[in-house]
Amino acid sequence: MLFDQYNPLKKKVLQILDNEGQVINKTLEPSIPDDVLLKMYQTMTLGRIADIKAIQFQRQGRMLTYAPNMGQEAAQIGPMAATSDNDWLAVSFRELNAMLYKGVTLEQLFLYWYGNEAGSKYNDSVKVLPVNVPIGSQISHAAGLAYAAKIQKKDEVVIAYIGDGGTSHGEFHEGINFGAVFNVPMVIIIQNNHWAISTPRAKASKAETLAQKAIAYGIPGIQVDGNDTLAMYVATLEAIKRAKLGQGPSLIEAITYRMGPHTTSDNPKIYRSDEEVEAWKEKDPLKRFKNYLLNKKIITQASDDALNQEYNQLVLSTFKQVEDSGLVSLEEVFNHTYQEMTPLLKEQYNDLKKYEETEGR
Amino acid sequence: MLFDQYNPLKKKVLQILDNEGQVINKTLEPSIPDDVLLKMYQTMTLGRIADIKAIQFQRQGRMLTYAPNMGQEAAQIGPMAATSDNDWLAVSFRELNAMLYKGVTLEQLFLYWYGNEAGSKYNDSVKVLPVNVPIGSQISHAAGLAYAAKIQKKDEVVIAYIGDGGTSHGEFHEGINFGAVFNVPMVIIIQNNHWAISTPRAKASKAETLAQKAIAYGIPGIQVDGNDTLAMYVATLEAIKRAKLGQGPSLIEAITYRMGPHTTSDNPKIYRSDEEVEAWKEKDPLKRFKNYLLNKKIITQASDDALNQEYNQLVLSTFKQVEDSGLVSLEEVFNHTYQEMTPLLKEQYNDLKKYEETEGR
Amino acid sequence: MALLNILEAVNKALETEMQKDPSIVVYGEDAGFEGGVFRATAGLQKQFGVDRVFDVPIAEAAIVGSAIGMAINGLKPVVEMQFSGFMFPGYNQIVTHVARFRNRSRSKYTLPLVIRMPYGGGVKALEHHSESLETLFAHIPGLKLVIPSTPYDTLGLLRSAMRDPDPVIFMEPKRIYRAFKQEVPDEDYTVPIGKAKVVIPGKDITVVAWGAMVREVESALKLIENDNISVEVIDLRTIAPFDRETIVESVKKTGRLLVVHEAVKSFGPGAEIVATVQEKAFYYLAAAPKRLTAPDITVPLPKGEHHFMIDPKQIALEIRNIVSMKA
Amino acid sequence: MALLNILEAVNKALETEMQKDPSIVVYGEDAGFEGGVFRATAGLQKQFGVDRVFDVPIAEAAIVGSAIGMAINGLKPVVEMQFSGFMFPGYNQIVTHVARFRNRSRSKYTLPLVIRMPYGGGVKALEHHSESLETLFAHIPGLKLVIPSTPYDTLGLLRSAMRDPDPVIFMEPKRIYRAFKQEVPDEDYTVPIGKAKVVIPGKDITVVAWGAMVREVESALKLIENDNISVEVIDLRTIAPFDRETIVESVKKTGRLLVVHEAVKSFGPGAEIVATVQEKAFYYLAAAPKRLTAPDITVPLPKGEHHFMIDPKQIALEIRNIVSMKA
Ligand SMILES: Cc1ncc(C[n+]2csc(CCOP(=O)(O)OP(=O)(O)O)c2C)c(N)n1
Ligand SMILES: Cc1ncc(C[n+]2csc(CCOP(=O)(O)OP(=O)(O)O)c2C)c(N)n1
Ligand SMILES: [Mg+2]
Ligand SMILES: [Mg+2]
Repeated sequence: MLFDQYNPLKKKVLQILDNEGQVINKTLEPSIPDDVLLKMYQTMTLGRIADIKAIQFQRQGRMLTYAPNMGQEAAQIGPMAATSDNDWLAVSFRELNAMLYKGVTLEQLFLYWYGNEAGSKYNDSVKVLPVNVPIGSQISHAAGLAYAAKIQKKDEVVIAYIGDGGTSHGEFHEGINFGAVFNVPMVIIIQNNHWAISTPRAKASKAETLAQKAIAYGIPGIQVDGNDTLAMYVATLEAIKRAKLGQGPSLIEAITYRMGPHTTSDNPKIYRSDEEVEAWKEKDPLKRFKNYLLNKKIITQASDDALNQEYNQLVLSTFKQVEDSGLVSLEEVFNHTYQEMTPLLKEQYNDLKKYEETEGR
Repeated sequence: MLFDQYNPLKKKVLQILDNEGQVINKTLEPSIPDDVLLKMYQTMTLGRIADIKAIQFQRQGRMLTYAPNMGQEAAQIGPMAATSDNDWLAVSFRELNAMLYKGVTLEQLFLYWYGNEAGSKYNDSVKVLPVNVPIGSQISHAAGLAYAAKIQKKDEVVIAYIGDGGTSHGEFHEGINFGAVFNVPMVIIIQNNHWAISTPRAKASKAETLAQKAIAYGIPGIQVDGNDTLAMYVATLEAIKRAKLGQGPSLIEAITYRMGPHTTSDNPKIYRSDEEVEAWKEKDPLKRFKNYLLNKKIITQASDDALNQEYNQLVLSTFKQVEDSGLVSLEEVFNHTYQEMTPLLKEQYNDLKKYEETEGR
Repeated sequence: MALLNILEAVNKALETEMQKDPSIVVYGEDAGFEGGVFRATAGLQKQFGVDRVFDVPIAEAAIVGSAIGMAINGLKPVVEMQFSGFMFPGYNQIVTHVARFRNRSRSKYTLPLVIRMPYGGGVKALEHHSESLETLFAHIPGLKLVIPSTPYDTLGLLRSAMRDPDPVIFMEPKRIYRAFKQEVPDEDYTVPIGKAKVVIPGKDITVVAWGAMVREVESALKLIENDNISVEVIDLRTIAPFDRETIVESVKKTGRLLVVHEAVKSFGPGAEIVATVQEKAFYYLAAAPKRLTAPDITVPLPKGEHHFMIDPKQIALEIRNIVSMKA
Repeated sequence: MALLNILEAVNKALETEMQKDPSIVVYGEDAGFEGGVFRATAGLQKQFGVDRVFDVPIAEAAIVGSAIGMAINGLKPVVEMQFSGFMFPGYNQIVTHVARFRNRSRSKYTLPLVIRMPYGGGVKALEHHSESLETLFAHIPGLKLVIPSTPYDTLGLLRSAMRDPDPVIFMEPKRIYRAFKQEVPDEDYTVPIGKAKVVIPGKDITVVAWGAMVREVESALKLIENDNISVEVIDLRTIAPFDRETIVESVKKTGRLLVVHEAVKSFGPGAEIVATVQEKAFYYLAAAPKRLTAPDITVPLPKGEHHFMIDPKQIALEIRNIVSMKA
């Protein structure tokens, strides 16, 4: 059991791939089917390109705020590959890669960050909760999803994400404790990317690891190299197994790094050094996973070049489409407060409609 | 260091006195001056009598709601005896004994439970926060008091109490984490009395001990026999020492039991067995401490009888006084919303005054 | 027919709906084994099992947050806040999520859930056990807020709340939980959300109240029996979205309005009713619409609470005052 | 004299008060090292050290709760909620403690503290970054609520807030943080809490606004320059306790009232102002007092936000409408 072997009090960090993508822990190397490995890599690649472009679009004044994922792809794709279609995903707000993997479309994601609620209306079969801005509050949603799965005997596990900063929040505590008390099928993944906007990890907690917070809830915890896709995969797989066996939640701390700014409104140069950022470039999760797949001959440099070109185009055309979608209609803005508009809302809607028709807006 | 020796993961519980008040851990027996031992015992005795009488008064329809302390005296008096006059106390709502020890008068306590805010206007020198009803919210008050002490270089430590049920609350998490991050001089004492109204300790957390929650905050924790006044004393003393050395907060789990109902509105027979209650009678903290003092010849059975008689009278006369205090005036009810009444409040006050004068109330 | 008080009506609504709808789950602090500190959920765990009726850790944010997850994943949670004064830790979830999931996801995720809570003063309780917090829910788009004043309405409205496709806050006037009994039909019935009830028709003045205040108004009428004032009493029943039509029509008829509520005055629920009425019926007003409310202070502890509570004599005086004003 | 925008005025108020009063501490999420996401606290940590200006864990309840403890133990905390939409987790502490410690302890423990937060829409932000939550503070006895609309008032009011013996919620209209600059005196001055300001005197209609809406009203006046309507514009500045006298006197003079606010309408701040005016000036009213507010929906994301925001043309239309009504 990995969670025993890597009990957070032992101060060990689970790692399988080194910085060059060589397997350094052969016994733990998972046997993932080639097509899954490929999907993982493709999603990471798409995520990376989308991320870089989104920042560019924003700099060009075409995109609104955006919260970059760069550097955190492994912490998202490894776990998602360990899930099945039945499983739920409750995100925070920096999980573009995970959402893509679970079936949210790039168009929807761009539409959301472009400032349109329609971007959170995922396709019917997609079991992902919308981007969750109030820090920590998604954890109890996950616990509730998982409770419902449990008592309805659905074969579902819920994966919930949170940041290092988010672990300080009361909502984190209550949600995870609730899930633990009811032994629900849930896996909580902390993306410890070392920063909460400008606030360093040290200000989130005096605890040496965030994984050891598991002990407070009587559940297993583990620290994982969050830039190692395979390590994240195996840790999550074991947590999911535990959940399916009725053993309750597990906590995974993914040690990773936010390579970009907090959001496009943030200037990280104010609070962190270039050296720190440079050092983390060595551990780039995409490079590591790419090398692994090159070594396994699942991809080639040529296939990768083609993929990159294809995705570059895809990202550009998708964003163009989103940009062309324009403004949200008055009706859409009023239509989803309740199933039916109340008489008062109807009145307000009609008044505004009349005003906008005659006076424009 | 006790906190190392009794690290909660070792599953040991600190105990010095056995159920009969015999010292079973000679090396840890503290040397408390006789007058302090006596004050401790007297306060416990007064607390016990006040408690029993308060319930009687309530049954007679003379007292409002009251939250009994019986069985938890050691968990309150041990720690308070370890504090100095400088130190602060932030209570929950079941700490009558601790409050008495720190200088809140019995009259004030009765007045509070009798339904009069004046009962929370403690004497100037008393450094105790008022009864705090919203579960868990006192912990961050304590952290703030301690932060202020720290940066103003005051020689103060803050003791905060919470119940087992309260540890589930987000407010507990945030307050303790805040204190830990800033390394403030604070000691958090969980009175694990096994019940939160009708909800058993098991529903508060899946963790085997509540003391191990300390690990989540990177601070030391310890499980203590909460019905053992000496054990509670030495654990708190060490925590206070750590705090004064700038080593930050500590967490103490006092294993104890609520012998009475949750409050006078509660009927515990609905949710717990008589056997459970009976078993805990064996561990009565007052009996244990009394025997210890008898053995040490600090009290005699005769002196104790006299004390009991005196306190019986005191409690009766104090309550009588409180009862005679009657209703709160309109002015008092309006006078403390702001330092000065706003014009609107003045208007509302005058209107009501006129109404009450002409129509009575 | 069964003779029930409000508390029993709550219990019966839960019981009968749970029998019909297996997706309903009921939980809250002490709401499971012992059936709640007021016993509103008594007997349900025995009947429906611990999976559907259960105690939870003391954690209001998690109570509300988990209900959101459950509602999304096929259940219909009816959760209890032990007292409305303790809902604040869950208020973040209520405002930022309960009220918004439908809109945020453009109706992909909807939240059929109910949050019950006893509220109001006059029960000689500790601090935080007596507040009237209607405004804090009524002001939030996406929430509905229902407050019954009789056993019949409690049963019918709580059923409607449970059948509503959107989240409903259900505040229960605990002061009259056991104050009186009423015959209620055995067969299934509902009372619609969003409809006020004209309790007593009249033509000189409209008095709007809800919860425990409805009875206080009724008591006040006895004090002015011989005054020859015809009072129309309206029980609002749904605070949000409230039944503007019934109230505005009534005031158009009477020309006078008094709103009576337990909440403090400033920025309270009465202000909205008064503002709406003068927007919609300004030219019909014979006197300034008035509010009789608690003063703008924290609810006093019991020994001072009488200064805070509204009594029938005050209501009677206020009615006389307003009616005496020349048109 | 210095030429400052509102953000700079906030910063200057903090700086000058901290220089005078060593008990002031300033903290919040990212408020220390980088000086806040809006840079309202920029430079303060450098000047006053990490003990007095610091970053904290993401935990709004602890931010507010610790401020309570500090205020009781000799400090004067000025804390920042990063956005008003994220104050909800701290709302429990605000309502159950900040507003109540004085009363609860019969003035043994008082809380001289300030809770600052940027609020309001129109900045094309993510969800929860645009709400206007005045009501949620104004309705709570024991709190004061201040909202400035100019750099001069910001500096003067924030100083008053820091010198107030009681807790003050200080909401900052972030939309106009950098919208314009104003000369402010170098010497110490304050603007009193509880006093509204007649920005433009007039005699046909009273328009009450605050925060970013004051400028929108001013823009509206330009659109009706040639309409020969004399508008009295009042900047409320303190929402609670608000300056009833100035408003009521104004409406007694003009006979007409329009309240403009960014908050949603129902049970919103405008209702109280309307209700108060008609209670106090009913016989002076020439037309029904009106509210121009956001509709009762969740603030839309940026691509739909224009439907939600109030624009000067709407205000102009509404003024014309009200004035055109026969007395
Ligand atoms: C309750 C709440 N408070 C404050 C914020 C503002 N905020 C947005 S992101 C963020 C930092 C989050 O840090 P972390 O949890 O480490 O996640 P990361 O941004 O690193 O992914 C803050 C404070 C918020 N969204 N919600
Ligand atoms: C935030 C909040 N939620 C609910 C309550 C109601 N309540 C009062 S005491 C209590 C149980 C507390 O249990 P525990 O923390 O174990 O303390 P004990 O009563 O055993 O001393 C509850 C739920 C409250 N006071 N505050
Ligand atoms: Mg982070
Ligand atoms: Mg307990």
